[in-house]
Amino acid sequence: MPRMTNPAPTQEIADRLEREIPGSVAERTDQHIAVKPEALLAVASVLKNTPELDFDYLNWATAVDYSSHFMIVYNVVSLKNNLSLILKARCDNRQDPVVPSLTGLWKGANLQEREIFDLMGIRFENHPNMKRVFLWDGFTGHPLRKDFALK
Amino acid sequence: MGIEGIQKIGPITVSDPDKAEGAEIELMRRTCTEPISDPDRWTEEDLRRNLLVTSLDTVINWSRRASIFPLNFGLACCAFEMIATAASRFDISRFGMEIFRPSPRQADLMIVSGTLTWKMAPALRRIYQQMAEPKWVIAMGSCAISGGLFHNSYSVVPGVNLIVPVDVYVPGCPPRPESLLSGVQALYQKIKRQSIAKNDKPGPDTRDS
Amino acid sequence: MLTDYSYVALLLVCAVLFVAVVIGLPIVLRRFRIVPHNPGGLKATTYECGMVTWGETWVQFNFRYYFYALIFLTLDIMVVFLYPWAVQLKELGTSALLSILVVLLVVAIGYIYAWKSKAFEWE
Amino acid sequence: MTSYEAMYQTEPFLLNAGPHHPSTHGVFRMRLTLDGEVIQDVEPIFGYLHRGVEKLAETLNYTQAIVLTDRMDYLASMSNNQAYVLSVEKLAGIKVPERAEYIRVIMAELMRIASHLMAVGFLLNDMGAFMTPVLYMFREREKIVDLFEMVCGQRLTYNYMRIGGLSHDLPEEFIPALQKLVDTMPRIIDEYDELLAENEILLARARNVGILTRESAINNSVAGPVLRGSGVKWDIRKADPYSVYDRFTFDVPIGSVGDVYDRYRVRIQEMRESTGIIQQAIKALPAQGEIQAAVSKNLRPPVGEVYGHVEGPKGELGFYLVSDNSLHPYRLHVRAPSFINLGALRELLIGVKIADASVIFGSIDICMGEVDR
Repeated sequence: MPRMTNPAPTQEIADRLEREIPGSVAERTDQHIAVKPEALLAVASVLKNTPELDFDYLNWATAVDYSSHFMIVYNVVSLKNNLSLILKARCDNRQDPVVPSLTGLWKGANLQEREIFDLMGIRFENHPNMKRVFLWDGFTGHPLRKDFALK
Repeated sequence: MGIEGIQKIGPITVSDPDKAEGAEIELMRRTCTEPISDPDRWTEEDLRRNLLVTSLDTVINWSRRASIFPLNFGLACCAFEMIATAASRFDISRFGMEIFRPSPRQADLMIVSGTLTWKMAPALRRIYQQMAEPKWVIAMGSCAISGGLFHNSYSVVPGVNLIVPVDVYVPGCPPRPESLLSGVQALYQKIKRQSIAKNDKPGPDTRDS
Repeated sequence: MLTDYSYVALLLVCAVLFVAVVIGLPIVLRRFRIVPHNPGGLKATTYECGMVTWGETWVQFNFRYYFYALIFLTLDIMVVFLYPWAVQLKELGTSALLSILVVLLVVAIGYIYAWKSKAFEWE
Repeated sequence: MTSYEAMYQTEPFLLNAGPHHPSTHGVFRMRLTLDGEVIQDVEPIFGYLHRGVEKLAETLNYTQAIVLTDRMDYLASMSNNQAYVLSVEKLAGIKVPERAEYIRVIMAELMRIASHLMAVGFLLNDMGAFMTPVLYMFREREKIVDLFEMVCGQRLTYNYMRIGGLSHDLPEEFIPALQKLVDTMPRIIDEYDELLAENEILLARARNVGILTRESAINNSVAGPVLRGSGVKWDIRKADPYSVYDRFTFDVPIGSVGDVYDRYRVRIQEMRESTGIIQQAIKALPAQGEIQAAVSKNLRPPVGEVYGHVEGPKGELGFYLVSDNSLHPYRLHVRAPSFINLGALRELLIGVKIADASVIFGSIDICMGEVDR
């Protein structure tokens, strides 16, 4: 069978994360791992830097508005051992949602986090250039939120 | 940063370029809500034109329509149909439009091909006004005509004629190169009927901010 | 002898005529309002890809661009001297050859100096 | 620093390689801070074609959203269709009939050739070979576009694939025409390659220009020919074989240095590989068979989320779909390779001359409909 980007063994990774950063894993299914926002940076650096995990490629990052809370979704991939893991962080505060930025670990997150800020309104702290990426400066509101009416 | 470089946008003069651009876009979004009437007043009533004027008209109109330089104002998917029309199979240079000029100074016809967003609207109007008369506009594709598929999106201008006066509308998404060529033919008929006696400007300058 | 100059006169007339037509025609057409003419407004603003120009444009460039232009100038002026010399080479004989070599030597010294002071490196 | 340079201090000069610029392949704007000819700083500015596709998708049902995906990367509409339709099938657990899978592979590979033709053509256009290579590449692309028009009636936005299969079956004259095209294509690609590969102007303009090292390519999460040009062997068709790609044998070309020339060479080589895949697909195409699984028009996928991805011509094109068992997708996010590849642009352009900037930008090969969505 040719190598498949099989979803990473989340159980194994979740236990390892729990060992290294206690209390970081919020929820685990065999598709994704959800972590607490404040532990996101630590978890991400563990995923990236531990040699045998080696998630060195951030595939994409996006956010979903579940109208009671926001969910930031990252997909990190390990090119070497062809594993792909979906990492989630839940953010309950709707007035001023803030999540630590991962541009320190993966430069690819820069533009995608700016897009999330622009369309969803979630601010990323210590992001080098936290500005809107698509819409113009005077645009009020964030279009992809559920409460943003189209017309 | 030099001051004279800053364009005075209505009452607001802002140093930060992005804020200035944002202010201009918001200003346009509030003011440009009524479509500008298509500049074809000369086609309705027949004109009292003596022999000299008509012969001069035919010469001038023939020379204008025989060598129109289009401005490659490609925005989205229609841009590639426009380039395919300019390529060797559907050769637009059979109709005198040999080269697509990048700068508005050397262009007579602006083919707006693709979706016009509000962020691009000030640039479109500025480029239109920087073109020398006589100038014409073809709105190519349903996005340019009425916002098309993205009509009720928050960032799309529902129709280019809110910003610039449009002479010919070419429907389609994207319109086939043949329909763009038929649009060019329609423009020729329009230019043929222009007259210096009326002496109106084909493209009245739009609202200056 | 005089007829030789008639060609020059003819050329002069054609040139003046051409310039008069090329410059005069738009003015005449504009005066009879055959050609539309309305400058000003946004049309006079500089074209920068549809954006508003920003910041100073009279900035001080790096010196190497001027140096490059100066070197070109020296060699360009040389051509002005070389052409008449080259055309009359046979009649002038070797004395002219020596004098041109002296001139070329002087310019070559300046050229080598510029070369050594890294005028041609763009980095 | 020689003496005279230290003496004369220079001031930066702000220039907009703005939305309406011949070499920005659409409405992309770069605000350049220049010191003479050398670029000191680049600020890419997006959004001039932002049409809010992800917001509009939430108002359409699953079948209608296919139309939106056509207009995102309008140079590779078939790959967009396939990526979206693939992820919806994965979410709803729909099995696509065998013949439809093979036809999808043929269409996707034809689209890859057409998109790479455009990429190489406009790259050479930026390099100074004005319009000649582009017109040749357009001649080839017209042949491919004729095949698409034969199948689905449209030249650019095909709307050909449906959830669970295809909208139309192949007409009889499609396979002979495709066979003729695929037989002549390798010779044409070799002809272009001979014409260009040893051309010293192209070598001078492309060799060791805009080098993206392997580590910074991975760190910037670029994908597609840009990533493979930097020497990373990562192709979704091999890494995560979707559809029937595991039945074809093909090679994944990679570059060594990661400069403009390697990206150009990877694209030319990929065109040859794609013709090989189409040859194999024509042989293995089941003659008869269903082309559309039984899927209701107003599909309600189960609650849940899915990420389906495809190796598009520009890179990994993925759709992250969240569904709440209603007619409309709750959230649709597109992993747009052109947008993410532009993250590495600033790093590539600082310290480079303007003339090389448009060449490097052309070698990344973006499509604005996908960048701004």
